[in-house]
Amino acid sequence: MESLFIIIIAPMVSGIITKVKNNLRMRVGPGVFQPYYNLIKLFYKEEVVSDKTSWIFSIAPSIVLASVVLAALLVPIFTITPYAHHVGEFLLIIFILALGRFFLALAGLDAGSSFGGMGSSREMFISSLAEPAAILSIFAVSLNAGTTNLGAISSAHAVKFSSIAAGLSLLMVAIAETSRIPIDNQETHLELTMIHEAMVLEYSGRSLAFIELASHIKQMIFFSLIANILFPFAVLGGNIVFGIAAYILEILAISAVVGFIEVSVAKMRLFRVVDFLAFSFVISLAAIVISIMGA
Amino acid sequence: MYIFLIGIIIMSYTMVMAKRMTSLVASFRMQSLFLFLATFFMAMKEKSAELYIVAGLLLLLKVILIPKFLSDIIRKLKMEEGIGLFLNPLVSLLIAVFLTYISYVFTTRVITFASASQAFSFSASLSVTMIGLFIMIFRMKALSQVIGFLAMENGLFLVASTVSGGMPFFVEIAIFMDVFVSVVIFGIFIYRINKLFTHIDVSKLNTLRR
Amino acid sequence: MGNFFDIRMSFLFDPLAVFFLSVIFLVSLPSAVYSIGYLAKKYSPRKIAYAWFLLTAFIISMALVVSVASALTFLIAWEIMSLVSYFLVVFDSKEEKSVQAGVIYLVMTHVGTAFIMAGFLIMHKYANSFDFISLKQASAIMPSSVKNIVFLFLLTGFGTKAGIVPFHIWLPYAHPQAPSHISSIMSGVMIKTGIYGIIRFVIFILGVDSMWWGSLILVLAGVSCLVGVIYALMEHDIKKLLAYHSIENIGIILLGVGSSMVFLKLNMPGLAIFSLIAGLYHLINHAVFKGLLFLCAGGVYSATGTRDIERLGGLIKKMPLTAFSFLIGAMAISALPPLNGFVSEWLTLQAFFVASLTACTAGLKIFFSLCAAILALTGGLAAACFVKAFGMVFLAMPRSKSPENASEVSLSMKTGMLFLVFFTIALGLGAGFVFRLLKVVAQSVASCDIGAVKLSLNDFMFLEGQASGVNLSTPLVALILGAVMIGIYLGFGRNKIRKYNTWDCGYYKLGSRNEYTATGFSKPFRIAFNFFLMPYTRTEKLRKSFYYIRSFKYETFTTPVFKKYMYYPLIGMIFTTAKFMRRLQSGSIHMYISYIFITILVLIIFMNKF
Amino acid sequence: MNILFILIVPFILAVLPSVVKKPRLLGILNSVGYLFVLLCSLWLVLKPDMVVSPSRFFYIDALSIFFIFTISIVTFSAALFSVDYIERDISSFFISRNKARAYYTFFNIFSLSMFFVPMVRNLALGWVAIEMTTLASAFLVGFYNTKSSIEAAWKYIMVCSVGIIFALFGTIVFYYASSCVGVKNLNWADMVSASHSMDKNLIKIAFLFILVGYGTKAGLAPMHTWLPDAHSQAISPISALLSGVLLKTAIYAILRFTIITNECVGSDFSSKLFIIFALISLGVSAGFIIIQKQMKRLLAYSSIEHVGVIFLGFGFGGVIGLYGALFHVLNHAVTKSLMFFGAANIIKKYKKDNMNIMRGVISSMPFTGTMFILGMFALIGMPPFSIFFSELLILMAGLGKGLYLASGLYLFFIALIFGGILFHFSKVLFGDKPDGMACAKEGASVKIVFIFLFILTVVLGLAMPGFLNKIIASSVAILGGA
Repeated sequence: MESLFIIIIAPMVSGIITKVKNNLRMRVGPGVFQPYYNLIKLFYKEEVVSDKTSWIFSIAPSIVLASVVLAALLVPIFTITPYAHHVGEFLLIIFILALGRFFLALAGLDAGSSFGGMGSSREMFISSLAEPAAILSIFAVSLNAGTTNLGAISSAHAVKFSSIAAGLSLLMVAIAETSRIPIDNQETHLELTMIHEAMVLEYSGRSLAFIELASHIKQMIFFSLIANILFPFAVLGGNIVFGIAAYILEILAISAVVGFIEVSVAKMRLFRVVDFLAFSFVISLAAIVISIMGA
Repeated sequence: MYIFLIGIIIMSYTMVMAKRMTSLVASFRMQSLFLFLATFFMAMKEKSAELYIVAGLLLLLKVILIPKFLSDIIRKLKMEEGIGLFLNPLVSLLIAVFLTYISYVFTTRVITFASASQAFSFSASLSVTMIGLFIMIFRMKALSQVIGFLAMENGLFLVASTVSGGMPFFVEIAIFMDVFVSVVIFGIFIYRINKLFTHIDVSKLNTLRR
Repeated sequence: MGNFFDIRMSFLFDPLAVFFLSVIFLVSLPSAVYSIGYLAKKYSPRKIAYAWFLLTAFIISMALVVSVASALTFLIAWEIMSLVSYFLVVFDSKEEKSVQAGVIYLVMTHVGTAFIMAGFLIMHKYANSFDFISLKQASAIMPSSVKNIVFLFLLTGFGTKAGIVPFHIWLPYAHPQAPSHISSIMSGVMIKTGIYGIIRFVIFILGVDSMWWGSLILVLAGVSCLVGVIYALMEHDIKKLLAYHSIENIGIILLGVGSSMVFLKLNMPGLAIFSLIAGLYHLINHAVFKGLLFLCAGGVYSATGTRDIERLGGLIKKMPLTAFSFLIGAMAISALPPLNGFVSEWLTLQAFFVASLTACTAGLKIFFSLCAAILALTGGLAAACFVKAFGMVFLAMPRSKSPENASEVSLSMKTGMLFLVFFTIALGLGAGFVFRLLKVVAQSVASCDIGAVKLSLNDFMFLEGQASGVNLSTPLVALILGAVMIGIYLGFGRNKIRKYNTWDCGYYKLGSRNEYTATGFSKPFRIAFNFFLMPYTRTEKLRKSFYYIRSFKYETFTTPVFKKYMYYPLIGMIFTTAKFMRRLQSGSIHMYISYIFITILVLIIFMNKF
Repeated sequence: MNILFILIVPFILAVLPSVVKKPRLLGILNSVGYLFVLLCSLWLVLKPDMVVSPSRFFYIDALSIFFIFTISIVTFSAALFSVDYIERDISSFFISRNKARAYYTFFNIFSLSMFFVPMVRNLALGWVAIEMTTLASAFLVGFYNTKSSIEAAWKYIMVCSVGIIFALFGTIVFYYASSCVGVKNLNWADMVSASHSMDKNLIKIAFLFILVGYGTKAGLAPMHTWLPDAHSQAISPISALLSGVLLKTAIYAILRFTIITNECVGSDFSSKLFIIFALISLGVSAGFIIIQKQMKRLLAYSSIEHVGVIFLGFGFGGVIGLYGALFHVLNHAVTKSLMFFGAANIIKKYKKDNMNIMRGVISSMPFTGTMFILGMFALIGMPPFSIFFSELLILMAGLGKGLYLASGLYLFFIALIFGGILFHFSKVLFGDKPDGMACAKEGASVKIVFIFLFILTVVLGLAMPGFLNKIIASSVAILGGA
């Protein structure tokens, strides 16, 4: 139910981010529902597939989509225990996303174009560097909560300073993972600067729609993780209406922040990314230290 | 008694000093002669028939046969000229004297002998042995090495006969035979070396390395 | 008198031994089947018979190593195992490379064995017997200083066999040179005997004596993980790449084992058992999927005749089944759910987390979270590496002539691969069951019963204070994934598709030269880790005249740190000493005699010193 | 009685060449004779208690029986190996038929004198016997009469004679010491019984001389210098004899004196000296093995190493150490002969002794190559071969005594030598054989020798026969480890 909710509103969040960016740039920009239109348009478009490709290329989108859906099932939204808490917990989320990424990268190599290879190489590079930060940042919070169970974490009431730090590093990870400025630029049309876009360059039509949707959902997952980690208000008192409201507010706030970051900083060179992610890793480590100190 | 011992030591000094093969052999003969005399003296003192025979063998082998054999070799191989020194005679003499001193000090310090004469003859023999070894080390020619070897053996005989009053008889005989055979074999090898290398300068035999 | 050691065969079939035996046979069986087809393609009948003899000897010796009950027989079996594996490494004895690899391998492992020997004999001093049980009893009376020394010796010895950094250098030489089915056994099983040694002799017999043992092992393991995977990323010889990954995975296994040692010292049996289980689980997993990967690599090698992934490509169309098996193996080794590699890495991470939730000191907490971070990084890099490997070998277009006329491998080879594919999946999906089995093993090793602690794959908790456990059920994961995918297909299917060229920016002839290369793929990593790899480039101009350069050659290398700063200086030192000593035998007889002279003088002068 | 057989047979064989003219027949007779000798010594080993020292001339106990057994094994295999070897030498015109007969004569004199050493009751006569071995083998070292062989022979005979002179000096001092307490004959047993009351300093000096003297013969560094030359230049079956047993006879002599010395001044003195010399030998041999180019020289240096190991065992002492050392004597004799025979075949095949250019032995001569590689692994101490166990025992003794530094150095040098030998020989064994070289076929006798020795190494390693165990054990008891 909640996961379905995520899946449905996921594109809108991207729309909101775009809206925020445009407004900050004193533009009108497309409406928040634009991503939906794009998805529908792509969904009915004819698909062009390279003749060099193999079955890896064709099954990749569905695997990606499936993985993010499963991940979405694992995230607590505004009730304590996520639906699939019998299946696994937050480590599984990380690994599941890795699964999708693995196949997407393979698909990027499959067509045999240099852009695809470049894209998948860089994608794997960034994500592999991002993984420790992601894990540690969530772990810092679970140290506060005294458990690694996400539901239990997000039901922890007190907001500690360490969890804010953790949330910050997780936000940086999210920026890296969802290919936003300053790591990557979703709106670029120059292949050489692309990372994620370059990897999926060969996709078109319905497969592309799946992949787009998947990335929306992925972003949503990260945001809601941040939300529930930073300010576990969503489950305060267990009042469902209040919870939903709080959750939505948080999501809006986060997307606003992300949009603001996107317009305010320039894209980095690829090898500065190392420093960026190292920084987020250090922050998450600091978060752990702080939480051990008990703040 | 002492006179013989001193004579032996002096002779080994002359061996060290010797510049020519012939003089080396001659001084070796002289040393063996003194050795024979010493043994003979002991024999008379101890009145043991065995020592007499030993002395006789000494006379036969070391004074007569072996030197003759050596000088035959010298004549056959035409090498009366120098014996090839690594050190000049004076330095070697100094070293030899030093060796004598060392062996004397060592003997008197470490070991307690029944009589002073024993101690003296022990040190004398030790020094003779050492000097013989010294000759083997610091003389180039094969023949001089053989003579050094024989000098060492003289030292041994000195110990055997004077200090410990003679080894068991058949042992002595066996050792004599052994020495003789070994000298003969040395001779054979010297001939072979001379044939193959056209010299007997063993310091040039250094192809086998590592 | 006389029989100081009885070479009677006495066996000890406790759960640990049985576990390792099962691992051995689990990997050896398919490799043997595989070898039928593999050998027939390359070698003469006599050589094949020889290979079978060696293979059986190898398997038997390994089985002996893990099942004997006396340190002496263990030592003998251990050396025989090394010997046989040496003969297998130099199996292609015509090649200079494999001979050299054999020498490096055997010398390294012999040095290791020397350490093991010393350790055993020091233990034997206290036990007066080589029997495991009496050694175990004797370890009670050993002073802890001696224990420390023995531990260091054993760690060095077994670590050399297991290939932990910095004793790993033989591994990338030896494993690729052996025939592929042997590489799979060596890398899958043989290096695990090192782990067996550590578990058997350090944990089981010696007993964890002080804190720093486990911590040392953890540090080494972390280093091995990173070093192994980074070198693997730089490597373009497929079998060497896999060999480096063995180093990495040994590191992961030891992360589990080392942390369990720490917990044993901290007297937390539940956690100790749990992380030991994690280690053992990864051990068997690595055996299976690394064996599988080596078999596939061998298939590719025998089909194309090259191991350089820069010259391969597009094989997924030529040999689909090999590609599929390799894909499964790659997914497993890069810890992707729901396969087995994922389960064990997940367990290890959980162990670290729970450890630092419950560990006593702040230092340990941070230490363990660092270990977790290292493990996470390793997993990510491994995934990248295998994207590279699979993509370059199997996807897109052939990069040279050799893969173009490749064909699918023979039936027996297929059988061998599929067997391991099955177990790769089964060990992933049947995690709960395997976990329960390994619990028995771990309990018998650590000789502590944790009936009190609730410990199963689903919902385990270690301390009462903990709010609620965490779960993992791989079957459900697989189920949901499959369901969603099928749902997507049924729901939407695919609308009409047009086959066309790859997007080429309007460039008219897009060929294999335009493909992204392995070097290019790994360049970001090379630059990111340049502090460790120290890459350097060499450019070479082939010029006709001073003004006209015909061709321009540009090569990039990485510095082998351990060889350059650790092994070469050592070897150089030995050789210089030897060359110096050579002067002793100068060939001058006078000098020889003077040696005797000097010796006797010295002895006489210092007589009373002796 | 059969002791006399052991002595008589070589004597007969020594005079035989003057009667029999056919070298091959001579060789066969030779091997048959030594088979008989081997059986006699086996009988000795089986029934050590039935041995009565027949005259005032002989003295036989377990220790001597053990050494006789070792000698007889190696002499037998060397004799059997010589048959084919000499044949081939003649057919390839290295030597004339008369030279071959001379070879058999000297061979027998040599082995006769070696058999004498462990039998004689009188220590000085033992010295004579050892000197005789030197003189007899000198001809066999310089057998081919080339420049290098003559040079080697000269160095051999000179260095050894100097050493042996010191040994005689030591013997005389021993005699003096014993005569001071009234034992006027040089019989070992009497000296042992009288040794308590001897003058300690004298005994110490005497032992130093003995150690240096016989140590020269045994190849202890730094007196080892003659060894590589002699072993590498000698005719190959003789190289096996030299490193297999000649060194061992010198060791035997040292042991006899060591017993007296230990009785007198306690065992610390000798064991310290042994350990020091052993470690020096190990280090030196390791260094030279690493940079070695010639196969036979390498084997010679490895003999130095193994002598070092043996002395290390005696130095470590204790039951385990002594047992290990004696066991190692036998193992090294067997294995090293195997290796020398293998090297002989290889060098004959390749007509050169430079390991940098020899390649592909396994493919060019499969049987010898296989035997050689197995022998190599036996030599560098790999189980299941016997040397592994003796080295393990010695290490055990060292660690048991708590001599950690010595044991550590021992392990280190062993590992170095392991690496060196493996590196050199694997280069020679593997790789492509020189093109145009046919696969070699070894004669039946050669094969018998190889298989005999190889089986010995394995059997000694895995299932040591009880009677041998018993004889070694009682020798250990004689050496005072009890």
